[in-house]
Amino acid sequence: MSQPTAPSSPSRGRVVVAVLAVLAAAVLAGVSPADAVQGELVRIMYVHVPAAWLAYLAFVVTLVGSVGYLVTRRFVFDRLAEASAEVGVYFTGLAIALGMIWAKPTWGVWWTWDARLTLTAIMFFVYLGYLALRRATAEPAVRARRAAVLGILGVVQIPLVHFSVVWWRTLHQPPTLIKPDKPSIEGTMLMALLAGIAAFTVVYGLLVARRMELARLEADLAAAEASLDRPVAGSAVTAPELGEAR
Amino acid sequence: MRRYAKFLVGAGILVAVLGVLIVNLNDNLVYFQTPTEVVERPAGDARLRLGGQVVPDSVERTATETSFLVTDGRVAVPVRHVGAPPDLFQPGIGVVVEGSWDGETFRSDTMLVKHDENYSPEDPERPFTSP
Amino acid sequence: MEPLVRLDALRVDVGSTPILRDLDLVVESGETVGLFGANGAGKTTVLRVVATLRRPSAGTARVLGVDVASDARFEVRRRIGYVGHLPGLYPDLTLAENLGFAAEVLGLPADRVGEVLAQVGLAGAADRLASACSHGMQRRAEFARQLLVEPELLLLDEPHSALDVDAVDLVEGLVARVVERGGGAILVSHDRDRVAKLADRCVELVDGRLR
Amino acid sequence: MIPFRRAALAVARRELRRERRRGTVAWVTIPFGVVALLLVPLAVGTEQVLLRRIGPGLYWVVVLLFGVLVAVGDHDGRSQRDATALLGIDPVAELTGRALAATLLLLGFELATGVAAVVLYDLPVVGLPQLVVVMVLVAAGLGLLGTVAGAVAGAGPGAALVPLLVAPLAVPLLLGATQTLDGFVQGRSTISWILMMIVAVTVSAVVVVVAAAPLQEGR
Repeated sequence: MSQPTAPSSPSRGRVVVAVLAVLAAAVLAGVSPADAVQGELVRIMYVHVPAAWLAYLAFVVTLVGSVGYLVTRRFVFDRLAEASAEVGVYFTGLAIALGMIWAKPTWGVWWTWDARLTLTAIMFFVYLGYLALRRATAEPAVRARRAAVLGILGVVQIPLVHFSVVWWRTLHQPPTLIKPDKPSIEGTMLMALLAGIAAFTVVYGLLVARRMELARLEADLAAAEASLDRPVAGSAVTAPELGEAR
Repeated sequence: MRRYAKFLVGAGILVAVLGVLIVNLNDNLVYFQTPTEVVERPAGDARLRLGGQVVPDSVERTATETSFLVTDGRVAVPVRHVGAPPDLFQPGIGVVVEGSWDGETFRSDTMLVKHDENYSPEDPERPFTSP
Repeated sequence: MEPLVRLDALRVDVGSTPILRDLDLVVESGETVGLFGANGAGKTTVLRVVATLRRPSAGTARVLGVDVASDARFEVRRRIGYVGHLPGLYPDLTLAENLGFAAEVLGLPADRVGEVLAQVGLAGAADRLASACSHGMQRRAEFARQLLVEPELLLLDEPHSALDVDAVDLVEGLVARVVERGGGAILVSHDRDRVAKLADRCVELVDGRLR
Repeated sequence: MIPFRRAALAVARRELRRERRRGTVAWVTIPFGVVALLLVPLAVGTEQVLLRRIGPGLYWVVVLLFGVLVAVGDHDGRSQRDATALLGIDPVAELTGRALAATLLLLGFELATGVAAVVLYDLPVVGLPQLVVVMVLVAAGLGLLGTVAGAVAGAGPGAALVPLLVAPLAVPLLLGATQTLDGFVQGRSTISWILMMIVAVTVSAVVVVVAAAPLQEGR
């Protein structure tokens, strides 16, 4: 039985770095100029794009964790895949929600079925399914194996989602940053966007580390409880007190 | 590791199939057609989406309608949009209009403004104005 | 005074196959009866009829003064305690929530749940899902539920299965409690010796008849 | 005998607590319903005008077909049923409590998929009072029907039958819901459709009361 250990709180340094990064990004997003066409709406981009970037990053890390688990059968990789997928689903949802808020005044509708939007929604639901699959499977080894297969297959969607705007004519604008020629964005805006991406990445790292720690503690707790089950003595099961009533 | 060889083969086939799909589905996955395409392929009464830039100086507004030309740089199509256009609608911007042919004009009832990938400040001279 | 249980010429068929035939049995107040027999002898069926959960095909069964085939059975059910050999806990609720539901239905204060779980030695497992508990722990929780319900008639099906030494004492304590208050109990088992220790008298069921 | 209200409320709370532990509605049924709303336009066409016209109908079909899955809940095995019965709970109270819990879950399902439908199909939200009445009536009707069907079909392989048993019986609810809102938009009187739904819900409630004892005891 592995002895449960106390939760190690994340080093204060990492939290401070994350807070500072987010603050810096927020200031840059605030002082950067309004867009010539969109006006102030452009500021949604400074969260929308980093959130979408984190979705890609998170699901690639889930792939890494899944492959790592299948190759080594070490649960730390499974926890990495799980933590990253949870954070990824959250940020995919955030990117979709912010996109909708931006789309209503810009396009005139909350939602439309162009390739980028539809594929992003499908990616969101596939990884939501990944999390539901994890919830539905109790046995850790079986859960890790099944989830790993889905975590590997799911990653196929990332290039589809990202390049959908290049391969097919969509309503969604093509990429501004990751494209063959130089980014088509004014300098201050680019700085604000890059700062946002950097800050979100730091936050992502913090969240995943925290979530993995939590998963490890849960696993330890379950293991501790399971080992108490067989010998009746222990904290969970004690001798009945009913005898005194006789 | 032999077990994963099968998995890799499967993944390879999947990627290949997806590649073929991406190339072949091109026509079906586009969100809108360009003016050149709609002129070359007459659609009859069918509804379709037409996308392009609004030709500057072609916009005429009345109380209920907005008329303008949509171009892809080669062909310009006259569009009559019924209803209020979105706030961002302006000469030179990209639009996608949904509707059908009414003679030589494209009659639209739904208009989406298509933003492009270029971001530039309102006033390039003063990039650091706070909002 | 009418006995707790009176079975007269009881017959139970499944389809056209008789499970119980011409069964007569009386359990008086303050009495503990052991019912033993081989697998398939019909022991569980007797208990389910007495628990009002199964209608007789012929004959009569009166429990706590009412006929089990009449609508009056709903009135006496609360006074019957039955622990079947499969656990009757909701697997997706914790032990405390399972018992809390019973307490809520019976209008008992919620802190009784903690008390009875402690009495059966499950204080440390109160917040564990029933599905995460071993069979023996679930049986203990079932006994805790009987402490909550305080039945006048206690029906235990294979009370010793899946229990450790401590929990076997628990069965004895539970039966003693019910009998002390003027109730009675029927204990069903394939193991004559264990039941005989607890029971005032034993009857054997062979092929659906008492011997 | 245990007071009816207390027993029914305890059963409802128990069922809601079980759903919270399982998370089937929140994690599977609602996302699946939203996926259905997302996929149907890929098959019928994605024009905004068309979707605004057929969107409400698609929404109610999704509510009906997926709502059945919410309403059925999880059926108990025999040992759980025995244990509950011996607490002295009236079979009618047991089913009433289950139907109550199902109705509340269905309201949550309707709300979540409703927001999704409004956003996806760009639907105008009109006639809020009528909409609220219709949503409550559909939830109550489906909750009652699903509970009865669940008790009829029982656990195990029979449980797969439930959607087939309920869907045809829920037609009055579907018609009432779509016609009430349609009627509101076109300025027609909607009271007769609402009355029809109330009748459908009442009939389902009567079925629960009459069928409870035979269904719960007859096995």
